[in-house]
Amino acid sequence: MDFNPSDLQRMLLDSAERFLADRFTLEHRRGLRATADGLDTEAWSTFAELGWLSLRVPEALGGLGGTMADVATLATALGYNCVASPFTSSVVIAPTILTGADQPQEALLEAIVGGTARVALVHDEPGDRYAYDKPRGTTAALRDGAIVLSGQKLLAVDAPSASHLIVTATIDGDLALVLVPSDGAGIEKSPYPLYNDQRAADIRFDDVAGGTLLARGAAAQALLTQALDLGRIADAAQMVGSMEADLAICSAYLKERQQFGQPIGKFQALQHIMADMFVATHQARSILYAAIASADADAAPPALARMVSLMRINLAEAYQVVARQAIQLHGGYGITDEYEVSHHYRHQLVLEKLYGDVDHHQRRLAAL
Amino acid sequence: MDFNPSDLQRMLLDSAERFLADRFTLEHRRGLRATADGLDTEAWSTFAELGWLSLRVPEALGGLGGTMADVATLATALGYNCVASPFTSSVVIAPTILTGADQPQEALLEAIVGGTARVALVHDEPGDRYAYDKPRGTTAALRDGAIVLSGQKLLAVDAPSASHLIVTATIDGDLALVLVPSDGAGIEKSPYPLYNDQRAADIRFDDVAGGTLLARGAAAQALLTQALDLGRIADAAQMVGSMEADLAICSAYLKERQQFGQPIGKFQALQHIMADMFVATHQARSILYAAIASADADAAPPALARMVSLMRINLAEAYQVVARQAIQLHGGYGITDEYEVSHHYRHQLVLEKLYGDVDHHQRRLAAL
Amino acid sequence: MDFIPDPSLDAFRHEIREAINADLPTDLKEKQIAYAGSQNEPEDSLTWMRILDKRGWAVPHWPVEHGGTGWSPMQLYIFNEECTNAFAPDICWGSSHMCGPVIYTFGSDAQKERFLPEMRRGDYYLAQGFSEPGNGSDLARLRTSARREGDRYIVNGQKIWTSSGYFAEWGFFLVRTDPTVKPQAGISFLMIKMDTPGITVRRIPQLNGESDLCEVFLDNVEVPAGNLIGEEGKGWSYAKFLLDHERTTSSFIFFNKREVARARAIAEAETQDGVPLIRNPVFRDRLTRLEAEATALEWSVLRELSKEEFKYHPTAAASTLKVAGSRLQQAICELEMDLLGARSLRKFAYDAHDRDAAPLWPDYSETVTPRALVMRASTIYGGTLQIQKGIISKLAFDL
Amino acid sequence: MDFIPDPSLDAFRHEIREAINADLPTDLKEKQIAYAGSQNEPEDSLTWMRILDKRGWAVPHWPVEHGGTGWSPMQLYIFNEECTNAFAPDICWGSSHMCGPVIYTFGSDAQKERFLPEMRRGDYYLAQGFSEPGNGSDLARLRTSARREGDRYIVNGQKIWTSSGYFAEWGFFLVRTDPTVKPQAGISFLMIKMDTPGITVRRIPQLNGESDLCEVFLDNVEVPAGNLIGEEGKGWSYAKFLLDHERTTSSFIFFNKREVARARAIAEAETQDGVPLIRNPVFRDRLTRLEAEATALEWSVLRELSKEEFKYHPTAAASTLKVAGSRLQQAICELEMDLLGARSLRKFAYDAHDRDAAPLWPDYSETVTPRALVMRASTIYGGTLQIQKGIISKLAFDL
Repeated sequence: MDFNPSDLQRMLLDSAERFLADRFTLEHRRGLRATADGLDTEAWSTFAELGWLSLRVPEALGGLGGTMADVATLATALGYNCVASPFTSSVVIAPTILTGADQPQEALLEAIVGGTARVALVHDEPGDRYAYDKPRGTTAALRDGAIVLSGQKLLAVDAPSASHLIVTATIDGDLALVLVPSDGAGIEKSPYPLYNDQRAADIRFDDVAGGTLLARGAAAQALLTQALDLGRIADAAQMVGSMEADLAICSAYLKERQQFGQPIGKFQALQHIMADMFVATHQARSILYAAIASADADAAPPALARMVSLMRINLAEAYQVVARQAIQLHGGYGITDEYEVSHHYRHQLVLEKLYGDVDHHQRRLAAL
Repeated sequence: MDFNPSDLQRMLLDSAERFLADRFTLEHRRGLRATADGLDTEAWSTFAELGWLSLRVPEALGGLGGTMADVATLATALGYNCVASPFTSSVVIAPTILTGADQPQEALLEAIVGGTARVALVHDEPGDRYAYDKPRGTTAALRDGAIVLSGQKLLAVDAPSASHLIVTATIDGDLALVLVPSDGAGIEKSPYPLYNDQRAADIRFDDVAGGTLLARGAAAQALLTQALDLGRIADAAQMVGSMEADLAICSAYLKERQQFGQPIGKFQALQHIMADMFVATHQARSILYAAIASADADAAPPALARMVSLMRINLAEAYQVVARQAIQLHGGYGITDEYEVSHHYRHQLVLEKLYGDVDHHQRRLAAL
Repeated sequence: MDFIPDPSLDAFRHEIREAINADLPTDLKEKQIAYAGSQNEPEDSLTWMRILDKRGWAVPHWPVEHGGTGWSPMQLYIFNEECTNAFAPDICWGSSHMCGPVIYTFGSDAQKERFLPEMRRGDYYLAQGFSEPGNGSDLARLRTSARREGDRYIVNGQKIWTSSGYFAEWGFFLVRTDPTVKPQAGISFLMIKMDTPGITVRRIPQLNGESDLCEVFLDNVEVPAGNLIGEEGKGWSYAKFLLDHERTTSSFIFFNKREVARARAIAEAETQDGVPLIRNPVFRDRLTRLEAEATALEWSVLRELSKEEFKYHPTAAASTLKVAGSRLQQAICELEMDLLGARSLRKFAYDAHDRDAAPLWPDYSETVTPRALVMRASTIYGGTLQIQKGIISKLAFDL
Repeated sequence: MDFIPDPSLDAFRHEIREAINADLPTDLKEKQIAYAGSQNEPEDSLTWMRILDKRGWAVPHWPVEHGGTGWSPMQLYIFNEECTNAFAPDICWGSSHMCGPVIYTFGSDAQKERFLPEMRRGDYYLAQGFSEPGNGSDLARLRTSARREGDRYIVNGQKIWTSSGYFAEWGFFLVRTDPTVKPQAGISFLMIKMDTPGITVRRIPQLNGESDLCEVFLDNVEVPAGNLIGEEGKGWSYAKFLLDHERTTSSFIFFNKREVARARAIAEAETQDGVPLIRNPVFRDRLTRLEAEATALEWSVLRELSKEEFKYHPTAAASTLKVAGSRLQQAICELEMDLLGARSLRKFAYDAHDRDAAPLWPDYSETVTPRALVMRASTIYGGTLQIQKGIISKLAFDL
């Protein structure tokens, strides 16, 4: 075992730390709220140039064929800089599905790698609560040999800036994964921001034609589960990075901020809060490694599922200690929009609740 | 509303504080471990002389007819002095049942008041987990007009020093409450101490004759529930008293104990632990009052049940903060048998788990 | 001990409830429901004070001679609970609970006459100017200066966390009038009109979209010397008087009870595979623990109101209410977010009138998270959790 | 990063497991199962060391020239895990992990020759004499004095928390040899035979019935000067060397993994209305959280063993393992007690051979609570939780 970065990882980390810290300042991120789809288009092109978008595309299809350890290295840097982006959707979830589809979607993968396409997963429906193995109300019907999609979707993360959508639907009682361009006729998106300024949309499909059936039945379910589990790891890595940023920000603040005639970091009660945050963050990174190890060893799906769910349960507790106390340590400034800690808090809050909360992962573990 | 002690309560408190602190020293309590049944017989006679044993016996039957507020006043003092005794059994649970029986048991109540009789409730059976409304495996059969008891009981608290037992049993499919002398033929007791040195016993009944049917069916169930709820309040009051003792013991210790050149009470981290203990204890006393109010207002059984269960849930959390941290604040001394805090910890641990744990009370609340 | 409440209070409660039902305008109520206690628009506070004033109830806790009702602590408790349960707006706390009491206790007759009726009637909003950047919990380091020049003070400095500062007509400020004496002794309590030249107000964007808290910059602001309340140099003791004045408010008991009931309603409305989450034992248990804690808190408040003989310093009890109440506020919000799961993540426009209709989303999804986010502040303002624990360990245990 | 374990370790693990299975006497194993990790009788430790020594495995982590195996950190990890999982007794920690390393690092050749083989072979038990009444976490206040008189030291003082002090043949003591220099500089490391006249040992009764910890009273105890290890006045740095020597032990990772599995087994065995408690979502969720925490802890240990580049001071990581490991130990025990409910309350005789047969009671009801009670100490010994947090905030953040 080797816990130190490989050459590729060191390269990823170096480029990420330089580029992200320079570009994604607090002001820049707040500025992105005014954009239509929340995307920093220019930065996304840089992501492409730096090779980040090709990480999970197999070498045979023109990608880097990187490991989840590679992905996590980068995702940690994104989290550290509190960058809310379609990274997990387009770099992890979509490539997993598009590569594993009955017909691998080479052209689209190439476009993702080039930064010209972004793909969002469109799964949730009204009444759902993390329903990843329940039949879909959205239907995919075959009409004249073509797929026609109809139904109401909710909370499709990263859909507003996506060029393509992977839609879960029911086809003849089976689960189907259907790929459609996001601007097709009959698609009505209602976009909105999440609390970390990532974007999502409710989407209505009215007889939407032109879809591609990527997989169906058990294969589709397996592919969806795998993509989600890898996505959960990428999000967890972002959470860990964000928690580590909280440690750096808070320890600096405690030294700088004076109260009662001394830096507040001299107060033992606050020192012990920092220690609790450190322990939680350290343990969080450790269990992230456990999940990465499971993914990169191509563990059997139930073993991967178990490790991912354990990780998410642990992280959900850890971020509460870290992100909440980070605000507390900042006093009134912590709840303003003008200090980093409230941004990290909201970012972690979102990452914790996407693709399954603690209750979901507990239920999943019980059913394994 | 008046939260201050009445004259009777002030009298109870004064006599209790004087007598208990003098007699129930740590050494005395440790000495009682060597006795056969754990009972301080002499002290129990004093309890009788001070009128404590008559608190819940109605005035018409020769008792004081006191309120649960009166009981709690005394129970708090018992807890403060870490006195593990058959108080709750003989002063609260048994009088409730004996008074409410189809035929009130006046002679036995008189003997309880006089300190010559003690009565234990014998309910649990193998396989039970707080099964207070499930059919009993122990049977009560009518043979020649007399009740005959048979069955195996477990964990009958206070039974070793009891003169009489109130046994729950099934009679023709109904719940029965049967009173038997504890030394009757066919009764085999296996006594043992609990961790607070209170005694309990597993008891086997083999065709035990001579029992008195106190109540059966719905009336028996209602009486059992009421007796348990009042007993839970008495035990909760003991817990609160014990927690308050922890506050006093620990705050004194923090001033006395030196480390790194100053009293350890100067360390902010320990001050904040004491503050957490204070908040938990204060809130615990408050919710104890809520339950007492419900009991003394003769609230409908479900309303009383709800308040008692909420109280027990709150106390189970509170004692964890208080009793565990009391040990932590004492360092190594905290885990010896020679310092008070480990005794209070064990006492609270026992009181928390008798007559229903958090899981039981959560289930009960959900079913109300 | 006698825990049976005075039965006459039932009739009182009924009277209050009927009156509020009759008086509270529907639009105000609906706005409060939409904000679910996370926001209170200051103009609504004034509107509601004006309405209450017609019954003489705008400042019921004030002395009768200044427009109070003479109600007992339990009657005040019931009144406040009924207002909260009816989703009435808050009243202007700066006038009713802070500046008002200081003026009727320490002000001159002229000041009483000048300010108290206007405050009571809700003529304008009062902003608090106590905190400064960099001295959150440490008033002794207060730096805003007021230099006496003839019949005026010249005020320079900066205040922060001033609620509704952008809206207030008057502010009450702690200022340093004497830099030469020991820090606590040189502070004075000054009324300043917010439109005085030299005052700039900046609204601070908060993490939940709200921006009610403000920074107030004072640049050579000229204030008539007659605006000094009480004695020069006594501002510190007036501020302490304020903190000791109200012992139970910081429990937020009414909001806590209302919110815990809302959490139960959400748990009944939200489903998993068609089963309400209230039947999920894990969520149910969390909720029940909070209901138990709210019950304990309520009885802690009743103990305080009923003047229980208390063997510790009373301020230790007040800080206990603050610690328990603020933690409970946070825990309830956290549960509500967790019940909503991913649907708690959507950021709706903060202002109710800017929100788009979202028919696929329940109303509470618009309000749960803004409230939860801003409630991180409940363990910060009015003395952080850490400050409260310090007070408790000092006053209860002399540590 | 490469998280795939070296596949050759599988064969190593297999070899170890087979050997332990073959060597571990059934009675020792059963006693360990009966105590469930809450107790370890010192004679069993010696027995087990003697058995291991036949394979050369008694002190595998020692340098090869003193009888170590030369195994890699991962091999040592596997060896220790297999011993724990087989319910082997602990070895004598005082010799293997404390006194031994000090002697082979700082001792003279004569001392190495004299002590190391005996320790390795388990010839006797070694007791630790560091703590004193009143200076739990503050070794600088150490008061036990050793006055040099000719070729002897005269030792006076009192030690506490000496594990198995009543049984040990030798003890290694920190004593003050020079009261005139600054506190840390006057401390020396002295070997003392426990049967030397003037030594009295008192066993301290603990809250769970155990009494392995002792007080050691030293009254004019004459110790040959040759028993000084290393240099006079360097005892403090040797003690620090010990604390820094072992970074992962305090995680108790093997016990934590074994115990969390036992908690699951109890949750499967205990029932409510015939349904195993593992299907009660509230208990199940608590258990799963602990399984997750144990997984995190295991990988934290692996990070430490694999020499991860760590941007913080390594002792901050060691303290993190201690904080997380000790909390986990407590949380698992608490869950086990809660699973048992009221049946956790029965006090069985502490010594396994004194226990009455209790056919109505499952075996684990005899062991859960004694372990839970004594585990309150896991956040106390070896530097309290508060001390660990202080270390972390200082070394990780320079606070």
